[in-house]
Amino acid sequence: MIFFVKRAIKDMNGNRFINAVTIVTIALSIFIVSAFGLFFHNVNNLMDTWKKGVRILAYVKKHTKESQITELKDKIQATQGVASLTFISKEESLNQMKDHMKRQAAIFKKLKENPLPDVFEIQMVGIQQGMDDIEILATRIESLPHVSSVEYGQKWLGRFMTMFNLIKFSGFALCGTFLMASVFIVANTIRLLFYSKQEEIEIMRLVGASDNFIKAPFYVEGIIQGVLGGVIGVTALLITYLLISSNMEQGILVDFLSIRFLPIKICLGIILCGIVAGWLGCYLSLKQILKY
Amino acid sequence: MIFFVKRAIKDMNGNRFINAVTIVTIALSIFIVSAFGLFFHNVNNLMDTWKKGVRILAYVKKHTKESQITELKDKIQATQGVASLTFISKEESLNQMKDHMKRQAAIFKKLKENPLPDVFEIQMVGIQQGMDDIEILATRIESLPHVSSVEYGQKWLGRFMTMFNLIKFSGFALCGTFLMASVFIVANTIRLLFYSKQEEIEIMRLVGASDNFIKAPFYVEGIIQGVLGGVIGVTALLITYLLISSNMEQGILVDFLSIRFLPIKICLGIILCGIVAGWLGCYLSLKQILKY
Amino acid sequence: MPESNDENTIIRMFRVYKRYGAQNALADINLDIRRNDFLFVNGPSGAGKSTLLKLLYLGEPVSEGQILINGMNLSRVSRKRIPDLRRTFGIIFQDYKLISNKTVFENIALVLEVSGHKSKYIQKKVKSVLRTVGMESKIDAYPPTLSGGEQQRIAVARAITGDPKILLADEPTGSLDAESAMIILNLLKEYHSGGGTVIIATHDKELIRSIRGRIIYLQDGQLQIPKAIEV
Amino acid sequence: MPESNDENTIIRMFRVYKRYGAQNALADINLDIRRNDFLFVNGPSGAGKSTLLKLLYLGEPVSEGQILINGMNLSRVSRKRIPDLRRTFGIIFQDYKLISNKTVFENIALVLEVSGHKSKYIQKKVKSVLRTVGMESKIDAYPPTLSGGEQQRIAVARAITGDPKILLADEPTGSLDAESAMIILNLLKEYHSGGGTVIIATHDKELIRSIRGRIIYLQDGQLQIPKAIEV
Ligand SMILES: Nc1ncnc2c1ncn2[C@@H]1O[C@H](COP(=O)(O)OP(=O)(O)OP(=O)(O)O)[C@@H](O)[C@H]1O
Ligand SMILES: Nc1ncnc2c1ncn2[C@@H]1O[C@H](COP(=O)(O)OP(=O)(O)OP(=O)(O)O)[C@@H](O)[C@H]1O
Ligand SMILES: [Mg+2]
Ligand SMILES: [Mg+2]
Repeated sequence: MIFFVKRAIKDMNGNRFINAVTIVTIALSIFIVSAFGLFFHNVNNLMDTWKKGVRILAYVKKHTKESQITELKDKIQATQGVASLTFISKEESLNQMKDHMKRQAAIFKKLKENPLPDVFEIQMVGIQQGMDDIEILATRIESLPHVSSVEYGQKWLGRFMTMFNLIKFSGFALCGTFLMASVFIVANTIRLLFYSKQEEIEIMRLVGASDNFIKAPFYVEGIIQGVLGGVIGVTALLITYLLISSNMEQGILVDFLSIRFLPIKICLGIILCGIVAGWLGCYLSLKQILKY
Repeated sequence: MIFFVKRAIKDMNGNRFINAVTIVTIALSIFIVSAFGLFFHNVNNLMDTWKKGVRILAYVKKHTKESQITELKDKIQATQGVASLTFISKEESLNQMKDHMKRQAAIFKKLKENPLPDVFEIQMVGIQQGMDDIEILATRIESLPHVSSVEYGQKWLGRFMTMFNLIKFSGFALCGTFLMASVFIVANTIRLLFYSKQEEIEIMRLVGASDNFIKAPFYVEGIIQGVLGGVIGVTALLITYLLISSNMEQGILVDFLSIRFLPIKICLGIILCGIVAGWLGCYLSLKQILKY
Repeated sequence: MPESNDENTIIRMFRVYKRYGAQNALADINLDIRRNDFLFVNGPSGAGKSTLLKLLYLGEPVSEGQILINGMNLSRVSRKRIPDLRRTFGIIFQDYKLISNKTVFENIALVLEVSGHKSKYIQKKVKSVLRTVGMESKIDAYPPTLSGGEQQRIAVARAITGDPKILLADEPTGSLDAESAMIILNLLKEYHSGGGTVIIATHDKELIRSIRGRIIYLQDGQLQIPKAIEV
Repeated sequence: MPESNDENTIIRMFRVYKRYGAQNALADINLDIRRNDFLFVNGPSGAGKSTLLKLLYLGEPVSEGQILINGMNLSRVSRKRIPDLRRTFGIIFQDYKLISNKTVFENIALVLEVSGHKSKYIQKKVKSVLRTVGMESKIDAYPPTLSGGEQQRIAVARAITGDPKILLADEPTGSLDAESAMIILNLLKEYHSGGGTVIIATHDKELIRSIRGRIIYLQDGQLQIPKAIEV
């Protein structure tokens, strides 16, 4: 084993330029895929934060007794998909409204009686739901006794969901394509590299080297390339991330969103991808070259 | 010239596998970069549509005379950054409000006098402004005579702008990196390809071939690869686009947004990039190989 | 195929054909080679000498016919056993087949590494074999920096390093001056008297004259009757 | 450097050294070659024969000293003029240097394309030259599928195709049997009597004996005094 690692390192040193190209290619591919991953990771986080703001408002029928309201509260609480809920009495609502519509304050002065209903503000469980899930939950709540009507979202929320889905969909599609393309490119870079070694492999076979003897250092080489490429790629991404995020701190984003780096698990996964790409490149090349 | 093209095609035919790899690499790189371009092109369009919805409301002081309103209208119209404006009288506003707040209709029944102000709804020029530009325009309008106050955007608009900027920024950064990475990868694929031709080039030089004689078919080859790669890449993108957009038609997006393909000019530009990459790959490789 | 009636037959070719397209590179070759034979394969350029050697070490598959080596039928050797088979041969290739980006030492050491020898033994053995061909000063050189004759001597060194049972030598002295050629010839003689089997493909009548051995003559891929050869 | 006092001197080497690291591959070579000379460069393996030829066609730069070819000083030839210089030579390389992925026809045609000949002329010329070396049947073969001797004959064919002023031949018959070698030798003689200058590097005394020519002898990179050669 050590013998093969030594041979691999020696060989890499001898083909420095080609190896550098392969490693940089792997690093670049990984940088791009993971930059994209990082981007979506953050957009996702952002979306989640927003989605948390999505609430369902359940209006309580007029003249509902307090005991009935408590009962209703329990029922809503028990509904599947409800995380928590807040009761806002009609008095609170009116005060809020007054605050909100100061300019039209004249309206309120002329009121004798509070025309507003009591309302439950409902937070939903999970944050992955699309518009459909919200609708289902709303219908369910509307059908409860003493609920006069239900209101949820604004017009922009619909758009926002749609856009979120668009981004998510395109994101997955692009990420998938990137990943495949990267593996292809890396595999083929290694394969081209093999063209320069075909003669060497042929000679080794003629002097009686077994397939494993020939293959081992190539795999070691491919894996070393993968590791180096992966580490360089992720490091480059980290540096880029630090540069961007320190710029952003001073920028517009500071107040409500901070971009986050990929979790360590995913970083390791990415490096693993690099290794797999390196290995795959070897595997395909060797398979072709050693076929006879 | 025809002689060189013939030689190039013959040569490509002889190295079919390596040429296929190079072409596919170019095609993939181009596909990815332009997929990303397409994605941002559409997000951009989407954003623009939304931004068009951003309006500034300027409330007119009570008891302003009609002639003064006309004057104000002209002044607002003349303000830099204003595209168009609509006057909404207080009566219209009240009706709108009644429609909108049917549930609280009780409030309105009790009104004797319209408490709402007249209002100008202002559309802004251009669609590229950030939050800052909107604020500046708003302040400017607020300082006009007879304007009681100005209202614009909602809380989500701010978020929306920030997010737009985040996406745009990351998008440009990623696209730039992709482009560079693609050129690098393509150039190096071609360069690796040259390793298999070094012997051939050396022999040609020894039998008295001039540098140009040696270079010409390689350039022709590189450019053919670039063209083929570019066309394949863009075609693949078009097919993907058609698949996705036909799926979307049946999906959630049909109502308010339709994704669009890249304009023909950009497609040609992308293919040109492929050619440049192919050419650059040749240039760098030949420079290195023919240095002595 | 007739039964091997001789325990000492190490190579047996029976009705062997090798075709490249329409051309018969070898046609109807029947040949027995015995342990410790010293065989010359003679013939003009393009006669099929190298092709005959290639078939023995499975450099190419036969088109028709059977080859037995040590009683093992080549057409039935599994892919896994080919390396073992090749290690019974030491081969001097006509075009040397040295690995360009490995040093002379590494090129020769390869043969020993392949059969799992220890690093210390390899060091010693490679040095001693380079000394016998007079190339010890070039131990760290790369093959493309060597002269034609130097490369050939490295190729000879590599072939004999692994103490093979059979030595296949394709024009082993073609690029050498008389003096260097004599050194190589003595090396081959020594190997032969150590019990090895030697097969030399050559067009060089002088080389054939210098050692007593069995001679076969190829012409257009066909084995000629012995009387056709005048040495 | 002394003035060229002879209009007929086509190559002049003056105090030429070629070093690889510490090794002198060539040391203090002084040599005049005249138009229509037939020169043998003899010497043992590694003596520097191939290196001497390499310096002439600028395959390597000299380490020290001057080389004039046709009155042109090689150390002052601009990069752009090197192809022109090389076209004055026809070169038979010791390792043939045929392009593996081009057919025999393409390999030879290259020499003519390089100097801008018409496609029709090329077709005719390549065929005729292949006929003279007895290789017309292999016109569409790729070099790796040829036997050693066949490759050498293609190399010879390529070298003479362009009607060069000077023919540099590095072991032009090393892989050939006596009969094929004779064909090549006659070809070289013919070229010489057509007014060409021939320089042959070889270790083969027999080859030298078969043609009348001037002989120089190299040993360890140094030119030996003529009396040292017994042909
Ligand atoms: N891979 C191949 N494909 C097609 N033809 C081949 C191939 N290998 C050899 N040949 C042909 O088979 C014939 C015999 O070749 P071989 O190399 O055995 O000759 P040889 O006797 O060794 O000649 P030399 O003395 O010149 O080396 C030649 O005509 C050659 O062109
Ligand atoms: N590129 C190089 N780098 C280092 N040493 C070299 C290089 N080329 C040649 N040499 C050395 O220079 C010496 C002369 O080599 P050259 O090829 O000229 O010999 P030669 O006379 O042609 O021998 P042969 O008859 O074997 O072909 C040899 O010892 C060789 O190892
Ligand atoms: Mg042969
Ligand atoms: Mg030589």
